[in-house]
Amino acid sequence: MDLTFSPQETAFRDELRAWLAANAPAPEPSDGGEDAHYAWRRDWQRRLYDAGWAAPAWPTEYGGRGASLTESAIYFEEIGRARVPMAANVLGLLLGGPTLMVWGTPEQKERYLPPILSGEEIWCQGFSEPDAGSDLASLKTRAVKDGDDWVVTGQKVWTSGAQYSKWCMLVARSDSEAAKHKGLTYFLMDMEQDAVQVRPLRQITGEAEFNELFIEEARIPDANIVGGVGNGWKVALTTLMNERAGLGFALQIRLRQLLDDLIAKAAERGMLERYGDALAELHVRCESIRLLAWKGLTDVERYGQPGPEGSLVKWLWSDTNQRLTQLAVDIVGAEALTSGESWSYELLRARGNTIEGGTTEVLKNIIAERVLGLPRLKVAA
Amino acid sequence: MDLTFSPQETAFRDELRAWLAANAPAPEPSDGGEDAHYAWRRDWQRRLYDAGWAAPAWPTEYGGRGASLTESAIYFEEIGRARVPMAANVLGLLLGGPTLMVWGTPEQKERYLPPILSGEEIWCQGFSEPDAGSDLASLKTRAVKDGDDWVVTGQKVWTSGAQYSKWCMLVARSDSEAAKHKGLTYFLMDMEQDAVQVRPLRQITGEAEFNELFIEEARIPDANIVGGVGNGWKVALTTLMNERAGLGFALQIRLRQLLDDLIAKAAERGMLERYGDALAELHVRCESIRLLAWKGLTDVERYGQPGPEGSLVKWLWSDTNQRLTQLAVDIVGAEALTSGESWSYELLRARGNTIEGGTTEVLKNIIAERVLGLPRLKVAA
Amino acid sequence: MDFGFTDDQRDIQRTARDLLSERAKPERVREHAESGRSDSELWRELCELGWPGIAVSEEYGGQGLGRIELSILCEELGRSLAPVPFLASVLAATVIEHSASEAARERWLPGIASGETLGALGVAVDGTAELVVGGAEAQVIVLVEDDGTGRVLAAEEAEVEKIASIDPTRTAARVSAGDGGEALDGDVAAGVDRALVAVSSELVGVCDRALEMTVAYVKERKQFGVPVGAYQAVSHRCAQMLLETEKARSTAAFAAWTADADPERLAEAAAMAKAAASDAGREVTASAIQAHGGIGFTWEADVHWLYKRAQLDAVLLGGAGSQRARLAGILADRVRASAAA
Amino acid sequence: MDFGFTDDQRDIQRTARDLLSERAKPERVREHAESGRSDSELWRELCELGWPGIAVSEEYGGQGLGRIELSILCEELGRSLAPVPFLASVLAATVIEHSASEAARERWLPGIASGETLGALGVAVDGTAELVVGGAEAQVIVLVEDDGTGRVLAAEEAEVEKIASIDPTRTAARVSAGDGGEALDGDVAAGVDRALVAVSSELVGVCDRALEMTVAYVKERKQFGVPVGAYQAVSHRCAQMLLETEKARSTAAFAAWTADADPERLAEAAAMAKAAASDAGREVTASAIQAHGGIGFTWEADVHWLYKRAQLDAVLLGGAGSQRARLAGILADRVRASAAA
Repeated sequence: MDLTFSPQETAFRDELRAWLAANAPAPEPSDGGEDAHYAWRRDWQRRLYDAGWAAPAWPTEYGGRGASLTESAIYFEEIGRARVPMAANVLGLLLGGPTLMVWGTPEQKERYLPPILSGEEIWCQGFSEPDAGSDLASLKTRAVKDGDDWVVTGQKVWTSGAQYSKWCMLVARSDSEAAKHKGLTYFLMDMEQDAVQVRPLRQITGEAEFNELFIEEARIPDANIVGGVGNGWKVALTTLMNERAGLGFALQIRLRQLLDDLIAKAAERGMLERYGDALAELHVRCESIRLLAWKGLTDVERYGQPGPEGSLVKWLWSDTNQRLTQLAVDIVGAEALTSGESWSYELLRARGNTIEGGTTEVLKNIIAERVLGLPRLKVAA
Repeated sequence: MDLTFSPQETAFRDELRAWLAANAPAPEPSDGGEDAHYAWRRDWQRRLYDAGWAAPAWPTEYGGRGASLTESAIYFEEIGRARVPMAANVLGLLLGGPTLMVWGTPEQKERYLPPILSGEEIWCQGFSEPDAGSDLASLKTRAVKDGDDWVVTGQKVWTSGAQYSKWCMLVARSDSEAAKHKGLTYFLMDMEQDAVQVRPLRQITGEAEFNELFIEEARIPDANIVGGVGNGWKVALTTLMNERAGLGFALQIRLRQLLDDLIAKAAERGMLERYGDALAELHVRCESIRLLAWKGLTDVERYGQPGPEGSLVKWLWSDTNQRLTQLAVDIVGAEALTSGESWSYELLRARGNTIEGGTTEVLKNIIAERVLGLPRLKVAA
Repeated sequence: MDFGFTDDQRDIQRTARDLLSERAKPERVREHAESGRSDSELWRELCELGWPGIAVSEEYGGQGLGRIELSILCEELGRSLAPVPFLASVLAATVIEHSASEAARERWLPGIASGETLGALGVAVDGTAELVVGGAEAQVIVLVEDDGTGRVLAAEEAEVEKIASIDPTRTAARVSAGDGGEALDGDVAAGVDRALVAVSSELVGVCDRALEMTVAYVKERKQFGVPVGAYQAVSHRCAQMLLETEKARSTAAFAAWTADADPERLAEAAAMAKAAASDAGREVTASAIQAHGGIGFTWEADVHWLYKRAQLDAVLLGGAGSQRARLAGILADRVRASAAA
Repeated sequence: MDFGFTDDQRDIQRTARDLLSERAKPERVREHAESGRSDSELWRELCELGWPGIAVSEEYGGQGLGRIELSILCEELGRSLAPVPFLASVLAATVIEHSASEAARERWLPGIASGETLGALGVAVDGTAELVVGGAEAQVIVLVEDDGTGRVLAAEEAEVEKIASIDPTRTAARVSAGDGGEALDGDVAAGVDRALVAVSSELVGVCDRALEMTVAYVKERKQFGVPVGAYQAVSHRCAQMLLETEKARSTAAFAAWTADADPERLAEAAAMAKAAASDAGREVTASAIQAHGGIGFTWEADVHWLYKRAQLDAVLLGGAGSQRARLAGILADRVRASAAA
C-alpha cells in the first residue's frame, strides 16, 4: 500500500497543473444561453486538443498520451481542481472513442477518432428509451434492413448534447425474432438528417441538459455498424463500462470543493459549531469516496477489472452530494433557495444524481447480485 | 377533535390510578430465576382479578368491566405508568379470551374464560413454526383425525410462557389436500401431556422469554376445536387482530418512561446540550406514537376498523426504541454496556422489537399493499 | 378522547378539496408558476368564500373559526400548490391578532380577512429578514426577531427587495424594517407558534400529495414487465413516505388542537409539529422524485413543484434543527423542574 | 499510488485467517464466552507466532512491522471474535511505545511483545476509566485523559474493579489511577491515534464477518418459496452493510498507512477511521440480527456476539460523535488557516 504518487505520476500532474494555470478557458459567457455555453466548452476542448490534453488516456497512436489509469484519474482530479469545464465532446472522448478502439474496424477508427478528439464532431448516446428505463433488453427502437442501409424508427431519451451532435451511438433492435438482448445492433447514426428530431427535455433546474430523440425512418449505412449485426448488447456494455471510470474522479473533486465552500460559509456565518457534526460526517464521506475510487483503480490495475467499488462510489457520492446540498440550505440560508444562485442550482441538480447513470436502486441490485452473490429475484408478471 | 378524556373516562382513570397506588404488587423477586418471577406475576394477576382489574375490556358477563376502547387504552397506559407488570396470563387475557368470545361455543366459553381471568390456567400461542416465519399459510404441523380425537405432530416456535401454560392456541394443518390456508384448524391443546415437550429458546439478552414446542402425536379431542374444522385461518386472524391493540399503549408509555429516564440521566451528566437534538427527535417520535395510537382508536370507534396506524405505530415504536437505547449507550456510558444493568438489557432486548410481532419488513409490505394499495409482488421460485 | 374531525370540519375539508381539484389543476399551477403570476381569479374566489379570514375573529371581520379549520385549508392548499397568497396572509394575521396593538388589529385584520389586504410574516435578524414568503406583494409585513420582539409595518414603511425563490408559485422578498412601523407589544410567541402550525399543515398537504402522485405513478410504470410499485425498493419507500407524513400529520393536528384547547402546551406542540413537518417535507418530496425515476427529474412531471414548496416551507419561521433546539430547552426546563420538585 | 496489500501483507492476512478459522470456530468462541474464560491455548499459540509484538519495535523484542500489518491482525481477530487479550494489549503497547519514558518502555514492552505481560488502555476522567477492555487481567494499564495527559501503571498500583460487560469474549474493568504509576511524557496523542486505528480495524473485521454470515444465511433461508436474500428489503440491506463496511475499511486502511507514512495527517485520518468504523460496527451488526429474523435474536445464532463486540468497540477510546467533534475542530482550524493565508 502506497498512497503517494510515483515520480512519473507526479511529473504528469505537475505538467498538467502548470498548463491549466497558464491556460485558463475563456471567461464563461454570462448570456447567450445554452448555445453560447456550449460554444465556450467547444472552444475549451480545442485549446485542450491543441496542447495534447483532450484525452490523455487515449493511446498515442490515436493522439492521446497513453496515460496510465492513475494518470487518467489525476487528469480528472486536476480538471476538477482547476474548476475548468469538461471538454465539450465528453461522450465521444470517454465513451465513443474507447468503444471504437475495441470494436471498430480500421476504417471506422481512422474516420471517427480524429474529429472526436478535436471536437469537430460531437457525439451523443442513444441507449435509453422512455419505456425501458434500466432495462436495456427491452429496447423498442427498430432497425430494418433495406439494401445497404438500415431504416431506424423509435424514440430515445436522456441524450445529452444531442442538439450539438453529429453522431449518435444508437442501440436498436435489428432482429425482432431473436431473444431479447440478442437482437440488438450498435449503430453510428448521423444526426444531420430530417428523420431525426431533437426535443430538449427540461429538468427541474429549468435547464435542458438532456433531450428526447424522435427517429422516424432514419437511414444508417451498413458501414456504420460497430461490432457486427446482433452484437449490440456486448458493444453497449463496453460503452457502459467506460462510463464512470474517469468521471468519478472529477465528480469527487467537485464534491470536495463544494464541501470546502460550505465549511468556509459556515465559518463565515458562525455556524461551524452548530453544524460541526454534520460537516465532519460529510468530510468522512468525501474522503471515503476518494479512497474507494483509488482502491477501485488499484483493483483494475492488479486484477484487470474493477472491484465492487464502482457502484459503491457512485452510490455514496450521489447520496453525499444530496446531503451536502440540503445541509447548505440550513447553513447558507436564503441564497440557497434563490433562483439562479449556485447553491440553489446544486440543490436541485443533486436530485438527479441518484437517478442518472444507474439509479441507486439499480446500483444496490448490482451490488447485491454481482458483488455479494445474492440470488436474483424472479418476478412473475 | 377533542384530545381530553370525558368525565366517564377520567373517572375510570382516577379509580384505576388510585387502586394501583394503593395496591402495589409484591416486591419483584431478586432471585429464584424465571420461575420465581413468573410466580410473582401470577400473584399480581390474582390481585388484579380480585379487584376486578384483570381484564376491564372483557364484557361484564365474562367478568370484565365492559370498558370502552378508550378506557382499555387508559388501562394499559396506567399499568405502564405505574411500572407494574402485566398480568401473567397476558396471552389468555388479550388473545385467547377474545378469540373464544367470537368463535367459541357456549360450553367452551364457560369452561375456559373464568380460569383465564383468574390466572388459574395460563395460555400460550402456537402459531409460528421454524420454517414458516411470517408465512402462516405454509404451516407444517399436522393434525390427523383418530376417532373423537386429533393426533398432532409438529414443531412450534416463539411460544412465550409455554412452560407455565395449561392451554396452547394451536393452528395445525388438518387437511393436507386443501389449498394452503384452507386446510388449517384452530385447536386448544392441553400442554400437560408427555407428547408435548417445551424447550426454552435463549435470547441474545441471555434470558428465555420464548420456547420451542416439540409435539409428537399429542391428542386433542374434537371438543377443543375453535371455530370448526378447516376454519383455522380465520380464527387465527381474529387472534392476530387482537394482538397489538391494547399492548401498544403499554409499550408507548414504557418508551416514554425510558426517554424521561434518559433525559434525566443526560441532565445529571451535563449532556443535555450535546444530545439535545437527538433527545428532542426522540421526544417528537414518542409523542407522535402516542397521537397515532389514539388516532387508531378513534378510527376503530368511528369506522369499526383500525386505520393504517396499527402497523405504523408498531414500526415507529420499534425503531424509536432501538434509537433510544442506542443513544443511551452514548449518554449513560459504561453502565449501558455492563451485563445485568437495565440499560444494557434494554439495548439488547430492543433488537427484538423490529422482529417480534411482525418484522418491520412485513409491516412495510402490509402498509404498501393494504394501505397504499400497491400491487403485491408475485415471485417465481 | 376523539382524534377525528367534526362533521363541519369534514365539510370544510371536502369542499376545499373539491374546489381546488377543479380550480387548481396541475396545468394551471404550472402555467402561473412559469409566468411568475399569482392566480388572481382563484384568489378572488377563495376570498369570496371567506378563506383568508377563516381564523380571524368575527370582531375583525373574520369567520372566527379555530386553528383546526385553518389547518384544514392550509393542508388542502399545500396539496394543490395553488398559486395564491393565502399562507403568507394568514401567518401575518395570526401574529397581528395575537400581539399587535388594538389599533393595528383594527387597521389590518379586516382587510386581510376579506382578502383585500395581503400580509406576510418573516423572521428577522437585526431588522432584516432574508426571505419573506409573500413579501413582494404584501401590503402589511410582520417581522419577528429571535428574542421575541417584533414589528408590524405597512409595506411602504419597509425596504422590500423582490426575490425569485425556487418556488415561483409564491412571491418572496428580502425585507428590512429600519425604524418603520410599530413594535408588537403582545404575546409574539403565541402568534408565531400558531403560525408554525399553519406552515406545518401546509407541509402535511404537500407530503400527502407527493405520496398520492407517487403511488399513482408506481402502480402504472412498469419495469421488467412488473409495476415498479411491486418492488420493495419502491413499495417500502412509499411506506416510509406514509410514515413521515403521518408523523407530521399527527403532530400538526395535536398542535392545532392545543392552540385553542390547551394553550400551555402550544409552544411544545408547535415546535414538534414544525420539526416533524420540515423533515417530512424534505424527505417525502425528495422520495417522490426518486420514485418517479428519470421522469421525476423533468420539469413536466410536476413533482418538483412539491419539492420546491417543501424546501421553502421547511425553513420558514425556523427549520427542524431550530425547533428541536427549542424543544430540547423545554425538555431541559421540565427535567430541572421535576428535579426541584 | 497503490491501494493494495504487499505480498507479505497478504501472506499475513491469509495465514491469520486460516489459523483463526481453524482455531477460533464459533462453537469454541461461544464456549469460552459462556464460561467467561480467555482462550489461553489459542493465546499461547498466537504468542508463539509473535502476534502481540507485531508492531512493537525490534529493540523491545517485537517484530517491528508496521501499523498496516497490525491492522490486518486486528481485522482478522475481529472477524473471528477469538477470546484472547490481543487488542487490549497492543493498544497499551502502542501508547507506551509512543509516549512513555524509556524506562517504562524497557519495563513493559518486551513482556507485551512476547505475550507474557498483558496490557490495557482506557480513557479516564479525573483518573478513573469506567470501562477498560482487558483491564481485569492486565498487568499494565495505561490511562489517558481527554487533555492529552496520561499515566502508565502496574495493575497493582491501580484500583481495578472487574466488570462483566455485555461482551464476555474479553474481560473489562473499572480502573482508577490514584497517584500510582508514572506520567506519560511523550506524544500521547500520537499513541492514542494509532490505538484508534487498531480498534477501527477490529471493527472492520466484525462488520465483514457480520455481512458474510448474513449473506450466507439469506441465501439459504426461504420465505414463500424464495430465498429471502432475493427480496430487495433484504438484498438492499446487505448492500448497505457492504457500503458501511467499505467506508470503514477504506478510512481505516488510510489511517494505518498515514501512521507510518504521513504522520501529519494521522490525527485527521484516525478520527475519520474511528468515526466511520464505530457507526458501521453498530449499524452492520444490528442489520445482521435483523436480516436473520427471529433466529438472529437467539443466543444460538451467534450473530449477537458480533453485535456485542461492536457495541463495546464503538465507544472504545471515544465514539463516532467525539471523533466527529475532533474532526470538526480540525476542519475549523484548516478554514481559519486558509482564510489567514
